[in-house]
Amino acid sequence: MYLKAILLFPLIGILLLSLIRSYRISSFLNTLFSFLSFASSLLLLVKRESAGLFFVVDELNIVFILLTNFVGFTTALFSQHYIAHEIKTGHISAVSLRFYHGMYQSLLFGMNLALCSNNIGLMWVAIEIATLSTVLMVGIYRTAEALEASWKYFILGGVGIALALFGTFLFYISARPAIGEGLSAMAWTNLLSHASNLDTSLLNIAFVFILLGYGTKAGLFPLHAWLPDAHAEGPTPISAVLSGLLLNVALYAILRFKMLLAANPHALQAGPLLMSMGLASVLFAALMLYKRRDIKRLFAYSSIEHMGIIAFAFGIGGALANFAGLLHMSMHSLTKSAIFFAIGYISQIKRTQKIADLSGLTASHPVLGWGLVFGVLAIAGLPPMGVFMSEFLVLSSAFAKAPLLAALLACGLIIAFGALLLKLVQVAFGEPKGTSTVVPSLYLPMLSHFLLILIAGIYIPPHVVEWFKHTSLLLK
Amino acid sequence: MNEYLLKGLLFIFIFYISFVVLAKNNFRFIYWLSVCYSGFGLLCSLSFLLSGQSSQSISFPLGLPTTGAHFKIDALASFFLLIVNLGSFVSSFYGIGYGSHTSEQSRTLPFYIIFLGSMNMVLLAADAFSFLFFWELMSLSSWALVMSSHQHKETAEAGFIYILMASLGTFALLFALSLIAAPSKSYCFDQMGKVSMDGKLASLIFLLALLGAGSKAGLIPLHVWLPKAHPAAPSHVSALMSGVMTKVAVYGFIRIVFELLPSQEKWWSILILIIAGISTVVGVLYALMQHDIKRLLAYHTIENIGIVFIGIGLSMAFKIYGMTAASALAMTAALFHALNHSIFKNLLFLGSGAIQSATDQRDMEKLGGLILNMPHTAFTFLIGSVAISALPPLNGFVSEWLLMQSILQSPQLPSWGMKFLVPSVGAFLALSAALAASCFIKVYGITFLGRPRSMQSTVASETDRWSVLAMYALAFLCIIFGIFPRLVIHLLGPVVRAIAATHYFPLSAKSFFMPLSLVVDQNAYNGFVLVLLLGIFLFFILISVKWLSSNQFRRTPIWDCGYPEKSPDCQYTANSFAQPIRKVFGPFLFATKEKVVCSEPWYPKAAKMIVKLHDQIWEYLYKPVAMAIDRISEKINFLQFLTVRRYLVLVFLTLVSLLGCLAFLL
Amino acid sequence: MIKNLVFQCFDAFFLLALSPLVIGIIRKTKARFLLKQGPSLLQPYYDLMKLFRKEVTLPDSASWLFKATPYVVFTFSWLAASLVPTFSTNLLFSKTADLIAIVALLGTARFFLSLAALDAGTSFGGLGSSRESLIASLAEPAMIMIIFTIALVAKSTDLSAISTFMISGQAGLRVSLWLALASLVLVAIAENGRIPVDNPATHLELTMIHEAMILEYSGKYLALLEVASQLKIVLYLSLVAAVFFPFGMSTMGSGISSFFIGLFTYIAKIGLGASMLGFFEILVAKMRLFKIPNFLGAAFMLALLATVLLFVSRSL
Amino acid sequence: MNHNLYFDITHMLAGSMLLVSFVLLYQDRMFSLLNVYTVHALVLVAAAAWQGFVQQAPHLYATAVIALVFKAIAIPLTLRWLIVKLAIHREIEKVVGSGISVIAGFFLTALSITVMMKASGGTDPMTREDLSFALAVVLIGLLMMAGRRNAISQVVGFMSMENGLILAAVGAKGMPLVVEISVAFSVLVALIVIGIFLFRIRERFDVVDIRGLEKSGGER
Repeated sequence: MYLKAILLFPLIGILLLSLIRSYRISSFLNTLFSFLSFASSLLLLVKRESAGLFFVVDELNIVFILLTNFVGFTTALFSQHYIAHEIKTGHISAVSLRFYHGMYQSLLFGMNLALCSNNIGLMWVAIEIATLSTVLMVGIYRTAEALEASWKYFILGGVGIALALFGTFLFYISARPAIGEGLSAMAWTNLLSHASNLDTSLLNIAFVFILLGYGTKAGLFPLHAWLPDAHAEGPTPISAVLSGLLLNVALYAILRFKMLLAANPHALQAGPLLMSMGLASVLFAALMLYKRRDIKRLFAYSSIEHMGIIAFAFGIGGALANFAGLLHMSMHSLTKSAIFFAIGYISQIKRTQKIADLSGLTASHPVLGWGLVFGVLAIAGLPPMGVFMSEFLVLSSAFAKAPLLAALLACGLIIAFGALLLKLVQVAFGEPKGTSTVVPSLYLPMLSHFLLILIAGIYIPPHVVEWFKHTSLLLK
Repeated sequence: MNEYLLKGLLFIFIFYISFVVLAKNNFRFIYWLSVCYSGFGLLCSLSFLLSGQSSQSISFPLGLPTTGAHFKIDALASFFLLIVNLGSFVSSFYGIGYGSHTSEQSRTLPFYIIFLGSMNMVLLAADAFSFLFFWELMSLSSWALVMSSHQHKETAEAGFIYILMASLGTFALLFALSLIAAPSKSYCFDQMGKVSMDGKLASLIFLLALLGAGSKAGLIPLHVWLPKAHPAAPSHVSALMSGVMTKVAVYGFIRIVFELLPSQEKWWSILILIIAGISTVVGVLYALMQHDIKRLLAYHTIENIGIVFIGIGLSMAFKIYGMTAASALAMTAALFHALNHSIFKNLLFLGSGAIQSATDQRDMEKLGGLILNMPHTAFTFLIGSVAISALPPLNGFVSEWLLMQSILQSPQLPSWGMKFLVPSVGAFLALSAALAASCFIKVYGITFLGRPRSMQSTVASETDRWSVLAMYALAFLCIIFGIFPRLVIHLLGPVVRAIAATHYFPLSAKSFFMPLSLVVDQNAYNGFVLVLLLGIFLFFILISVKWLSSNQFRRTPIWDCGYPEKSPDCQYTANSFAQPIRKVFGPFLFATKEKVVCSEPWYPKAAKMIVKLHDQIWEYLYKPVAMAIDRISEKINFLQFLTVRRYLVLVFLTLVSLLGCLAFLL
Repeated sequence: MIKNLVFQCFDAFFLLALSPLVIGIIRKTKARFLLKQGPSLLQPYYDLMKLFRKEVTLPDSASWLFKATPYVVFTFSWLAASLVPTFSTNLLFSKTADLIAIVALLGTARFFLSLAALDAGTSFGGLGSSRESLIASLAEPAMIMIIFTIALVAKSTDLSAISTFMISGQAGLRVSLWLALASLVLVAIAENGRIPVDNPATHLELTMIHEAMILEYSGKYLALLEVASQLKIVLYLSLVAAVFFPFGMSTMGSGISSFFIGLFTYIAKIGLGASMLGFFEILVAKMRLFKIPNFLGAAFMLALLATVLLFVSRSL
Repeated sequence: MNHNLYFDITHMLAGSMLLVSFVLLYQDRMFSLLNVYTVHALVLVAAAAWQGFVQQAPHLYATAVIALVFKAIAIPLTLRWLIVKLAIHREIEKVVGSGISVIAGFFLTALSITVMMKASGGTDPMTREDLSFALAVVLIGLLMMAGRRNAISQVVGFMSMENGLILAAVGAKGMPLVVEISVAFSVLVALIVIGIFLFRIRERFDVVDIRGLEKSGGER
């Protein structure tokens, strides 16, 4: 029933919020609903149903569900104040505000559905819902750039939709002879149990399509094009959710299918594919970082880089690397969304997103400035923050398994670090520049994320570890 | 009992780190706290070294899951703990006074605490994760300290290069450690490296360790960040970075190569010796060309680290060829020099800090005559200069003497390459010592002696008493360790036995003071008697001169061969002092370009001399990489500006190529 | 023990007394070969006496370092000189410092002298000390290689041990020893600032090195510095004697007679060495400053060659 | 009726669909493009209905109906209306000429057939043929999106891709209805969203042309 709850609350949210006009109530309700679904996801942790034909909750997706709802909640909290200021400055009209909140809930709904669905078709639908709602939110400012960004996102996303759907069909077709017709041939649990006698070569083709389809959502290298602009032009809460959650969900889908391939002895090894794509993404994003002039786009590229790292980690395979991948995933979504919280306020205070116009923030706005420094150092994988641990695990397992690729990855990381640092020094240090407005801001979400990653960097509770290990074994 | 000490060290560390929040602007409190902290660390390390117990280790369920955080104190760790805490003790003490001269305390204090703590923890860490964790934390906090004066452009650049090189080194170490850990499925140092590995893998690990530790220690050609970053920090921090943090790097190298690797290959020691020899000479030559005191000192760090690594390389060579005694001797020399360098480099940096806070000048060409205004700083700085120039009877000479003696052991080496390499390294060592001496003649002569070259140095006044006290303490140590080297040798005993399996200088209860002389084969050096004799001779001279000479004297204007010049600008400058050496070594090392611009005779103006030095290592090793990255990122940047259709083409091509792979490869 | 103490003290004071004479000898030889009368052998003593009597004039910009330096330089040079075995190998304090340490003691003396030269804040002082430090840094490696060669032959860097070994004749006539000797002579000339590296007799701006450093000194300070430089010459002469021509030195447990033999042979050696130095000095001309690196490079090469040849002959 | 006939008809339908997408590739006028697209959709409808008949699966009829309503009628009409309303000029600007794109289409067909032939040994030949044609249609649709400049023609390309997908879906025995609905749903949403977009874009730009959209080109 908690499962139902995490799907139900957002649904109600969609209906309710798209009706309410008043900003105060709606934004409060938005936060409330996200909190409720977060709470029920916590309860889900305690007591979960057995897998049905449509829904399943296991060690793997519970991690994601928790993470998604937590970040969804904190982002809603952040967006309260953020959106308040946007309305004051007239960036968002009242109509599109209703739209905004409704879409926010539908995004959460879509992601929750995608995460807990036990049916590849259903998962596909859910991810589409999530994508389309973000497409609409990206365009919400109605500036030429915003429209362009969301147009780009929509077209590429649509192609992704099509490819993923084709892949899904192929999976079903390959499963049908073994399992039989109907829904049962689309349920994860059945697919996994019969994985060994699925049609191998069909599986391979199917995985290619899935990889490209959902990889578009995850923003892996040749398919990344929509990601930077969507991050840069949409409202910052959406950038936070995109980087923090939607990319994860897409990767989660890929993981699920990878599990099937791994379970089938004759199918092609998904590992090398993922590794090479991940490596390409890391190197590409690292090099792209240098020429960025818009701070949100900068961090969008850094998200591409980290998706690459995670894909690489899962590509390596093995308990340790998968553990590392999961850890990195959660650390990245916490850190990156926190960074976007900071940037949101900064760009409102300074009325610009141009890196060149930002300077000396640690002097002028200590909390935001040092918060940004902390976040960037964390995302760059420096101790004592959590990303350091996950990168340590990724690299050390990679060094042991594929030294050359790992060395390349390390080079990519250093190059990216250099770029981020250059921009960080420019933004955070030096003499303060430009005028600044007073903005109603709530630091709680940012600080809570930072606290979490700090703790995670130093101490991970043993049962969390157990659970992660269990998952990583499940991933193979 | 040491177990409690270790626990105490860890818990006090945590307790101490937790003071970051209090570190607002109350710098005296923080620095006193640091004094207590490092004092305690000093006690721990001393008690461990003297009681000569076996190692103690504890572990917490922190850090890497399922491995946990392991901490261990053994002889090696505790000796370096001694170096670290000695340095931080004095620097914190100095900070109590120096803090009042610096602005924006809140940008230094929290990181200062973390910096000290993390250096200690690196030494105590006993598993790969916590080692790298604190290693990187150390780099990070020192980066933040460098960035504390963030308004300056060059600070930003220095910090940038520094942290990049640091993370490069960390990645290298991570690579090395995970390669060691891979066969023995454990990140804990006790289990690591017990399984034997083949030569190629071991060599790869060695190279990575050299890259990682060398980039932090500042071995050439990995030194580029050091002379930029060290001077940028506040002086007591520069002292720590230069005098102490580099030693932590040395520790890491010894720990990995001598302990975690089961066996050493022959060519490693050759590589180390070559790199170290080059570092010594090139480092000191760079220093000679510098006129910024702190940067010059930083370059000297490169030289001294080179000397330490010469010792390590020799020790490794002897160890490989089974000459354990000689190996022990070389290692003793290396570690002794590491300690010495930490002492006198701290002293000199603190002195430069005093100068900077008195004149806010770092450029020697603007100083001069400070010996009259700042007598205490001048005196202690003199001691430091003599010590770092490896001149008797101070401590610098003792370690270089030991090193020379271990070089003299090399003819017993069977390999011909070594037979010829080691003596030439000895020649390099001698050259660097002599050049260091001339460099410090320059520093001291231009900065403290002569006539003031600027207003600030005319009106400069002695710095606060805390700083003076700190400097005197270090100067005292320089003298004591020069006269009673046995004190250090005694402390080094267990360490050297741990690394080189034996100990060159026999340890016994009475060897603490007697015999005072160091005896290698039949060559002896006895600092104590030397000083005694010097005293007696000096006494005799003073008496007899007083007796047979006229004691009347008067002050006169300088004679200067008949044509004295009133203006202080006509004194010898640092630049002109270094000119002969620049002329000899410059062309092939710095590609120096000297140009004298004279004015036309009918319109007399001051003639100008322009000297251009090129840091060739930077230009040929680092610049190309930077350029390449820049160019590539420029080249691929168009991928941001494509039309949707072109992105679709990208997707389309990816899909088709993947399908093609499926069709034709599988 | 007592005897060694007596020897040591006698040695120290004997050298102190002898050193001006050596300069006298050198000057006399030069004058004679130039067919001049020349000053008397004792002239240096008179000069020193005079200097000690004269009143001291201090540059008004000079600090305490300026006053302390002559004593420091003198003490270090004297100690170094008296640690070199002259007529007897068994000196009490020979275990205090080996060859490396002795060279380093001279280094300390040089260090302080160069500082003092910069103290007055004149252009000449700086010139002198910068050139001096150039020469010193180039001479150091050569010196170390020489020490290395000797140590390889005699299996020690302790001078008494070396000369004992050399007396015993086990060394034989090695070519590398001769190379080392040649190199040592070159280094000694450079270190002592004799022609062709430096000309002690001139005060010409272009050529001054050592003289430029002590330009501001006068009276007793100047006297102390002069004696110090004379002691340095004696040191190198007796170093050559003790290592390469150790014959006649009184060794362990030999009687009073051998003491006198050793003494007279030593005086003879020093006198011969001094006059040869004088003779050499009239043959060559002062060389340009930037030829000096080649000069010392030659010294270094010789020493290196000596080591290499030693290895080769060892392996045979 | 014997099994061969089923097979032949299925094959024929799928093949003709592929043929129609080639024709789509060949068009260079808006309205004719829309007409051809309508034919494309109709062939799809026929294929779906035939499959429903063959598999005795009533839900496939539903699919056919949905396809008929939305793809064959609604979408072309809307697009015509859009073209008229927005006064989009009737030429289709191509990147690569028709000939080359048709040749490329042949290569894609060959590729998809090879892939599918070496795959799916287990499944019956019928679905295999169907799948290979469907894959070819999908790829050609993608090619069309990549090879055309006008928004409208790209949308058409997208639609033909969806048709290919549905062809694959109906070919697969016993594929639950949920999928078709979702496809229809997604297409519907896609259309709506595009409509919104075109309107918004209309507000700001004169032509519905991606170049017009992208003059700012991302980074600022």
